[in-house]
Amino acid sequence: MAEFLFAAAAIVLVLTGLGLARMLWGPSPADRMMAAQLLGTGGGAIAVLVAIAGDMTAVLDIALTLALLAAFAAVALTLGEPGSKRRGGEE
Amino acid sequence: MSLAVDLVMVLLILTAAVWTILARDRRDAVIAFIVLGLLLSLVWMRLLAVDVALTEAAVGGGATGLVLLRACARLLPVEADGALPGLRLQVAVGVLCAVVGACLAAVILSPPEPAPSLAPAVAAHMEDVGLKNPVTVVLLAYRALDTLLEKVVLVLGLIGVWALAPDLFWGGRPASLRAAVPSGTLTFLARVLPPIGVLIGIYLVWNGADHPGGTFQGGTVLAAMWLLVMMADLGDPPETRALRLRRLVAVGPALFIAVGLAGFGMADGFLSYPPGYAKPIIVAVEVALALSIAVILGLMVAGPAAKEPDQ
Amino acid sequence: MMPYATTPGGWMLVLALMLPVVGMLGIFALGLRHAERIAHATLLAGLAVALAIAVEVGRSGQAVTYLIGGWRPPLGIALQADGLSAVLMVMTSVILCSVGVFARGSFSSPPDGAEVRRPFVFWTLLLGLWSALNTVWLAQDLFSLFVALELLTFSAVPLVCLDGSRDTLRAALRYLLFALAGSVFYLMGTGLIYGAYGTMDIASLHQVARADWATSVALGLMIVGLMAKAALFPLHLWLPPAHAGAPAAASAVLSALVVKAPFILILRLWFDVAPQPLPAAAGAMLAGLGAASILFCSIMALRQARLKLMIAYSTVAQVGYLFLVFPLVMGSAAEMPWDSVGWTGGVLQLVSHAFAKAAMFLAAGLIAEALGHDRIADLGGAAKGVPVTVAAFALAGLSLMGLPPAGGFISKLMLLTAAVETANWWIAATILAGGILAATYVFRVVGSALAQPRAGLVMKAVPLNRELAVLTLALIAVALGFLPLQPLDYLGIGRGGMP
Amino acid sequence: MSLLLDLFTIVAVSGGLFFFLAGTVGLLRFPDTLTRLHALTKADNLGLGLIVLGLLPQCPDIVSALKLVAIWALVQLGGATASQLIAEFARRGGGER
Repeated sequence: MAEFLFAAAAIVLVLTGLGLARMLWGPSPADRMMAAQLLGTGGGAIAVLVAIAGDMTAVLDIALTLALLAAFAAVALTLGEPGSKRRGGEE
Repeated sequence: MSLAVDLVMVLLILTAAVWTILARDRRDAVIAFIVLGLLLSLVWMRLLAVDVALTEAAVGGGATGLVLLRACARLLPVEADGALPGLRLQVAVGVLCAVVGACLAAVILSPPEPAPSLAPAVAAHMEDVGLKNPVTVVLLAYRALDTLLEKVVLVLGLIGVWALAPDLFWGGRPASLRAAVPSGTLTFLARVLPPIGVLIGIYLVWNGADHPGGTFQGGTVLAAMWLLVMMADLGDPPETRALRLRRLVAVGPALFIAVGLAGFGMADGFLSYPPGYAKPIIVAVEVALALSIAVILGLMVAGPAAKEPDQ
Repeated sequence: MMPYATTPGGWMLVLALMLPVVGMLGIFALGLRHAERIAHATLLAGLAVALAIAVEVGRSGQAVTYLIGGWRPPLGIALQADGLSAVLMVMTSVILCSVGVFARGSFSSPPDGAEVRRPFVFWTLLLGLWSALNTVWLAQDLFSLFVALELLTFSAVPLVCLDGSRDTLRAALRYLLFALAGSVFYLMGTGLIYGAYGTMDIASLHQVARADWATSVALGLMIVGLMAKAALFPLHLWLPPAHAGAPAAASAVLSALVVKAPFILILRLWFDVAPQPLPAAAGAMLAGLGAASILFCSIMALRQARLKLMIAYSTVAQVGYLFLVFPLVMGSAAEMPWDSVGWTGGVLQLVSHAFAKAAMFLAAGLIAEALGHDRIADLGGAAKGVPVTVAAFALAGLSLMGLPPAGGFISKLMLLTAAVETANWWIAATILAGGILAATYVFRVVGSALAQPRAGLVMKAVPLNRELAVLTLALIAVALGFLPLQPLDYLGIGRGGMP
Repeated sequence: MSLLLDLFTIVAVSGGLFFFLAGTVGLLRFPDTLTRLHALTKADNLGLGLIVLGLLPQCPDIVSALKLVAIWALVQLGGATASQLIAEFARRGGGER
């Protein structure tokens, strides 16, 4: 079973890694951010698979952290959009 | 199989790293950098360095992206400045990086056999400290001085950030982090996530004594939750003159130093822990440090005061 | 070599590190009403500790050592004050105390006790800087020294842009980039060293260091990084605007002390870590860059119109002298590096330049306060308005030129002697040329200050105690010139254990 | 029994992999930002969800199982919010340079 799960983790890595092509192509930052989002979810999936397959429960905490902060980059992106040039620059 | 996985990882990392440099738009570069952080976290996991992977996941996922994207937003108006480095400088930096990279590669690809390591020595004395996570033992016992001084670096960094405030605004609130366009979704997230995140942050700190995790990871998660609340406009950044805030910043390093000095009377000297009490003392120091780290990181992202203090 | 053990009085080393940190946190957490008082109390206590450590080193004739937490290196971290560190610690605390007296005039809190930006930032970072410097002088572990460099960077950079003007912000940013690049190089080297030897403890490394590719790359990276931090030609570009833009009290500390820390680290890597003997070409290369610093930046100093920029260029030139030490010590006939004339000459150059340069920057600050500007051409009348300050400037200038009776004279004479002894004629020629150039730029200022004031010039009065603080520093720089012209045994204390 | 559970794991994890595949293909092939976003949420919701579901029987202890569920729930929450925010962002044209 462990081999199967490790293999599944490898496949998730390859699949979400392919998504990086969208990061290169764009065309908009929203598209690029989606590639990051997919890789974040994939990273969580890889971590849970490895944790169970390798019986390393500590790795679950990595997945937990990734999952908790999953939306963080997207939130940060939407804060810094061009429509809000004055944001943060009040002085 | 495992070689193939490694190659895929290397390929992905190189892609993200090269794109970080090549991307024309600053914001695209930052997104690639966030991806790079995620990938690095996976690499540390692959290398079984779970503590480092956790740190990378927390810092890369929580703080770095936000800081950099915020910086991008502030830099946009001066984009026309034309302050990009010239071609000659770019080539010079490229050549320098290539030389350094080649030297590093040459050294790393021919490691000494067997690789020298302090790991056995670390393990041999762990019982004296009474914790089960070797990383925490190194950070809070063997090399406690470094850990302590690094926290002082953080405080100095915060002072450095604050120093950028105009005189008139000293002691006032940093610029608000809130979104330009109010978003119900964001508000929802900022109401639901922080309680869970705080729980996870505390868990990581507590868990750090015996399992991977610890102050920095936990503190970063806590900071991220606080920042989320500020971004959703559920709470403004606090006034930088508030003494309660200042004390939260100082409590971690101060307790660490106090415990260290108490070692002169109660144990074998500075930063040595009385036998049998090492674990509770270290956990107490870690809790205080995590609190300080969370507040410092949050304040650093919030930036210098940008409004006059309230009367 | 004897294994480390905590020696009597070792606990004082911990105090030397922690006192400034406690003071800094105190100011941070308590608000400004107490800032100067806390800072001054800390400065005095720190001076006492530094003197006590220096006395203990001299009394016992061996290094004062402390093992943090009782953990023996390489697992733990050792602090150690040998003769050299003790000298550096006393130098640091004396200069900081004088700067503390001086800075009361420019960074005192308003009478109503409200917290103000400039004093808060200045006093906290001054103390932060002090803990950084003491860590550099005392730590025996390459990674602890990295942390010390970070402490140094993050306290020094904000001091540069304390005025908040656009130009100083730019200078601070450039300084930050150079300093961080230097840190990255240093850290990469440290990582390689740990990978190769499994330890970062300097004394352990001294015994096992091999002359192989990995060690050369590691040390090369670290030294290049430190060169950027020490502003050695051609990596000096950040220094003049940064040191000239900072407020006088901060410039004094930056120029006198902060640039010395990376140099001392290079010195330690060179003689305490690197496998001996090192190739002569490597030492000659550092000295060559040092000579370029001396000649190029002395000429640049001559061409400056502003007093503070001139002094800042002079710092790069004077730091260049320090790098002449490497071939002089390596080629000397002395049994141990620290028994050679070159070693003592180098250390004396470091110490006398620290006092002289601190005095000069503070003097420039007072002159600028009195006249309202620091254009060298229009200094006329300064000698009438602030005579003590101008005298202090001239005395400090003696030391930079290397004229008797000043510390700079004895140190440069020793370097010259060593250069002749080791037949490094080009170094001897550089030292002489540097002296002449320094004399030219110092006399240009003094001459201008002695000139008649322009009609209608109104000068602001300057408190005498600030002038006396400057004069004290200049007098110490001169007094160092009365040391005997031979290797100082004190500088070898505690280093004997290192074969 | 354990054979059945293993079979369940294999089926569910394979299902998860399929949705990751679908998500990636959609992200790469769909014509515009909003449809690509739609594909992404499939990977978020179903890809990770099925993998977590499949792993539950393999958990060594109850704490790990709870953590798995928590991870899934957090990704649901985070993924849904993130795609909402990205969608608002794209619709306002903030995405275009």
